Amino acid sequence: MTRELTGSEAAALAEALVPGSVDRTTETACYLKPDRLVETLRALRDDPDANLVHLTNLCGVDYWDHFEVVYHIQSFEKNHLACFKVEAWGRENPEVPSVTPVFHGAWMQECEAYDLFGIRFAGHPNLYRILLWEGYPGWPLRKDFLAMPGGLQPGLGEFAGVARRQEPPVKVIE
Amino acid sequence: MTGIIKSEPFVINIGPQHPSTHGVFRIKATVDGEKVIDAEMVMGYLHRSMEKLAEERTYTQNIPFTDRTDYLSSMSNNLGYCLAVEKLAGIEVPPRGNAIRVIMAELQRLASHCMAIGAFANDTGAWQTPVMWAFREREKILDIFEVTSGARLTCNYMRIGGVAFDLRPEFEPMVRRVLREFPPFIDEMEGLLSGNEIFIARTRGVGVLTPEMATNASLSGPMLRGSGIAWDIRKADPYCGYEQYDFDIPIGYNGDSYDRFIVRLEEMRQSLKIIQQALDGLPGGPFRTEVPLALRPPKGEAYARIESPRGELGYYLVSDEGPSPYRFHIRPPSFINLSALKEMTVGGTVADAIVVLGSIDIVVGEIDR
Amino acid sequence: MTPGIEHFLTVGALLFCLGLAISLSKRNAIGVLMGVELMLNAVNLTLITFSRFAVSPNPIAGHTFVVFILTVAAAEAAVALALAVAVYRNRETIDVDRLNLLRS
Amino acid sequence: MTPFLVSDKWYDIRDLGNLSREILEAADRILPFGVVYVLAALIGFVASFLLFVLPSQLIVGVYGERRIIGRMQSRLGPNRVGPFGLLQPIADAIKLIQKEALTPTRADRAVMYIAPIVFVMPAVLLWAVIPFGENMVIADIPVSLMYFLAVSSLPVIATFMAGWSANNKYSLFGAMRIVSMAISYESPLVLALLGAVVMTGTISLSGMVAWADEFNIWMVFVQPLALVIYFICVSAELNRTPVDIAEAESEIVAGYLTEYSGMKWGLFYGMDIGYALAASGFAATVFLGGWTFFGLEQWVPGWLIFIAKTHLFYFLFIWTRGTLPRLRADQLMAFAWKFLLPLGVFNLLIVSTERMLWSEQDYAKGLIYVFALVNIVLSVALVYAWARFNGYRPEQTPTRPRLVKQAGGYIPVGERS
Amino acid sequence: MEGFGPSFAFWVLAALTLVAAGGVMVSRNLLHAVLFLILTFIGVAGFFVLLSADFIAMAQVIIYVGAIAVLVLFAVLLTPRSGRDNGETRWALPGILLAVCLAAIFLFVVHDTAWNTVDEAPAGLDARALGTALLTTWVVPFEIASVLLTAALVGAIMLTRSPEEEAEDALV
Repeated sequence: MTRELTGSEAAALAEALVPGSVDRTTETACYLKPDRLVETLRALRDDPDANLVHLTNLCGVDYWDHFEVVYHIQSFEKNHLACFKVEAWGRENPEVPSVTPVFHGAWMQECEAYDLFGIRFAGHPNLYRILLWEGYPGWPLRKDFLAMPGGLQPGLGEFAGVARRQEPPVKVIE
Repeated sequence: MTGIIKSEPFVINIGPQHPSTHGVFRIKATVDGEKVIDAEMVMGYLHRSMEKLAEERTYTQNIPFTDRTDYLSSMSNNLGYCLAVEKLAGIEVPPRGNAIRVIMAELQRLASHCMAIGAFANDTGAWQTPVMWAFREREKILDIFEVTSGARLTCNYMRIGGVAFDLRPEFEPMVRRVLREFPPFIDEMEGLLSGNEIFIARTRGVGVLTPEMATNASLSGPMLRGSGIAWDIRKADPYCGYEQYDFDIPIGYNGDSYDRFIVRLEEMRQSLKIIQQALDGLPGGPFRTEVPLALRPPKGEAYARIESPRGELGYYLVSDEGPSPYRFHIRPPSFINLSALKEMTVGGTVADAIVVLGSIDIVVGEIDR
Repeated sequence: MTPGIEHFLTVGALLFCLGLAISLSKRNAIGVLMGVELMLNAVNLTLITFSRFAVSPNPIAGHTFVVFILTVAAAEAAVALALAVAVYRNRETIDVDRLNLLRS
Repeated sequence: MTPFLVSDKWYDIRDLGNLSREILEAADRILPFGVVYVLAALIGFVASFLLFVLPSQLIVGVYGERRIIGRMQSRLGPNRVGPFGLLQPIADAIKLIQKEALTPTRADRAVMYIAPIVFVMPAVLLWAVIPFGENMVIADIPVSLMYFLAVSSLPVIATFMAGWSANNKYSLFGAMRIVSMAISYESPLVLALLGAVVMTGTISLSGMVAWADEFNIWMVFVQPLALVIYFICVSAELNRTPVDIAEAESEIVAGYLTEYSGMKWGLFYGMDIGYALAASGFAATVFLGGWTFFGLEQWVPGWLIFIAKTHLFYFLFIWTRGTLPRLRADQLMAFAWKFLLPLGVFNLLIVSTERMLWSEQDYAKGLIYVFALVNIVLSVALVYAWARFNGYRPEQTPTRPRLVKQAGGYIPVGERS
Repeated sequence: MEGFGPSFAFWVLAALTLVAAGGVMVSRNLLHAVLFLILTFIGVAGFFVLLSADFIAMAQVIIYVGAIAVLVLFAVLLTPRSGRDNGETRWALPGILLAVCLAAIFLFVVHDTAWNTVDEAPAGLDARALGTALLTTWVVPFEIASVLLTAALVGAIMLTRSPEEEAEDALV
């Protein structure tokens, strides 16, 4: 059974390797400081005790006032899974460092997070909109996507529960 | 042919309309003669923004979406999603439900690997014969799905807390038939392809992934096991009671396309073993825990993963105590398995690139979601 | 009009002169080679014509010559095309006007 | 050979050659000079069309190709149009004629238009020299083997024209591949046939059939290796599936056919079968004794035996097509130069030596059977030895993965889990 | 060479061969020129058949169409698009003039000579006689030709090696 590290366990691992890297912890996750992120993850990957070598999952979450990027990293030999998070504040130009130099497999997932959330990953070798086309208006997975300029696509209004259609013209019965 | 003269490299679009991209997927390959010197992936032709749509629906309503991501293994996708919701809401599944889930997931693995192996053989140029044989066997499994869930491809069978319906009386003989008829088929495929000199020449040493590379590129499933890493979520992080069943993890030697192929073939044998055990020890009792239709899980997050036929299929859910997930993220195995595509194809020929793509076993519905 | 030796020789001569004109006037090295091949063909035609029409104790000699010419033509084509490819690799052109390696 | 029942008269319909010869000879007495050539051409054309092109399209095109392959792939194959689906090719042809034959904007229109025509002509011309029966050969020229080789080198040009003119990158790939294939596979093919020529001492196909009849042995028993080389080379030149890299549909879409549609495509497709049949007929003549069958031809019309042998050989093409994957282009080149060419040279050396011994023994009839036995053994030994010499070790490839019980990290090869 | 058939064949072949050779001269596109060249080769092979040289005709098709033309096509493909035009040099006019003068001389010679000819094709022009001649009377040139072919093979391989391959060989 894979041991899912609690936030404090993960924080202890990270603190032991890179002091001062942990921002805060929750029950399930450990928040890292963005400026120490790459360094910390590299140390955790290379350390034989932590051995967090496999970046399983990387995704963004929109919390209205800030974005979180979630990293699920696991170890094959120790068979444990840790959840790290990084916060990016600001809706205009949220930016977190890219972990692609540490985990090659992150590049596509970071592209996806950039494509759908608009989170910029500093240091990514080739950040482009991987699923949508270049010049797509807005960032679809943001919570305010439908209110964005050009964000409302035909047909999406009904899904959001907001009828944006014109009222049908009243037919005059003679 | 190449290297004789200073030839001008030119870009060749493999896809989106190409017989071997298994859907609308495109590789922009820069080739020098027949040698690939750069490969860039273009995807998103099938993007439906499922993660956004799921945020507008209740937890139960989202199950059909998961069918449509990886349409070749809808049962596994249902299962992964339901596990994530159950983890988030703390719901226990009765033993019969778990056993049915295991049988279904393994049958789905058989069906999906049939497709993967057949299509892979087609990519190496075996003109339709292996894929037809594989389809013949896959039909039997799809028939079982049809009897059980009413649908063949997008089954929508798993429910939060169990499965949708109990098994029908026809189910067991049909599965027994599969158990009886699959081993000869796998042996047949082995005779047709595994020992075939041309097949070996085409796939041995093509698209080699070292274990370090495979780990660092976040690969999973047969891609990882082909490189010699013994990692299977069913063993490492058992769900649905997989710890009760006796099976082995097949792992490859060099991490080339051939190893991925034989790993898939062996996984089918192991799946049959699991189905046999699960069917023999199928417990009675309820098949589902009753959960409210408008489920409101407590505030929090959950990441649950299963071993889908293509690799680690994870669902990351965030709940804000609302009736629909606040964040619904799929970790699609075939999308992430593509992250090493460039490294595997560059340096080989165009024909090798096709073989590598076939050995990854992509499903475009899952890549684009 | 029944074709005799003159007719065949005329065709051979015209073919030869066309080949000559091509090999003298073309800018592309491959074009020049094609002219040379045409000339060789014309010579073959003439030899076979003589072998068929001429009064000779040993008419097969003409055929033998043609076999040798075929051999030489094949060897020549292989080497010439290899040269063209090699020259293109080194000089980025096979324009015979600009192949002035010895001059400059 | 004295026929048992068959007299040499024109009314004996078992040998259609007699009939046509009688007609032509009668016509030559009546008609002015030259008209009889036109008549002969007409008869030849009609006969070849009726006997081969039509049945080949109907029976082989559907039953040989699609039904057998369907059977191999555990499906039915065409069975709807006409009795047993026999009219399927006609339905296909009608469909193809109705379809628009597209030409890309920047294609080389003239060349693209001519290419299918150039492709079809040699397929018909090839049949001119193949003896269907005792007197049933349209043009019994003394160098018919050379003629066959010469004509069969023409479709390469046509496929190249098709691939190059379409101005499509995939087509260009196909053209490039077919040109390099033609260069590589022509020489082992000729070497393999040279063995047969040396043994029989003739380059006439009728002469080869006569040789097989005289010594009561087929060339395939004397030179099994040559037949194998011929089969591989001819598959490569005809783009049959194990080596169909020029139109490899999983790699380069359809190769040189990518931009073709409608009946222009149909001509290529149909004539693929025509070429395969012609190659099979050639192999049946050179290696399988043509229209003779150890005396059976005295009871059964020779052309039936010939057609049976042709289709037997053609079945080999279908079989390989239904079972084998495709090699890569560079592997195919390496195979031709490293494997087939040396084996062809060895085969030629062996055959030449035997021929010398044989001529010293004054062509004793029994000796050829000894040679056959020796050659069968030698061929197997030669292939085995040459493969070993080239570093081929089949037992070094494990075909089953390793099995481990416990999940964990990387397990190096050789380590027990 | 009596009768309608041979003379008809002659005129058709002559027209075909000369028109195709002219096509090689005038076509702008190098690929078209090669295709015309192939047509010329086939026409010449037809002449050989007409002159009862069957073996030579077949050898002509096999070697010229099957090998040399394919090689030329291959070389054309290996040169990039810019190298595929078939234009003339500035020496075109003198070259053509020279060819025309030569043609005039040839034609004069051909038609002003009293050729001592036979009407019937001489016996012994078949492949067997050719082979016997090659391996008895002409055996030394035959061997030299084989050496020449080997030398050409080796030379062509050496010429087209890429710099990397040369570097590899230098290490050995």
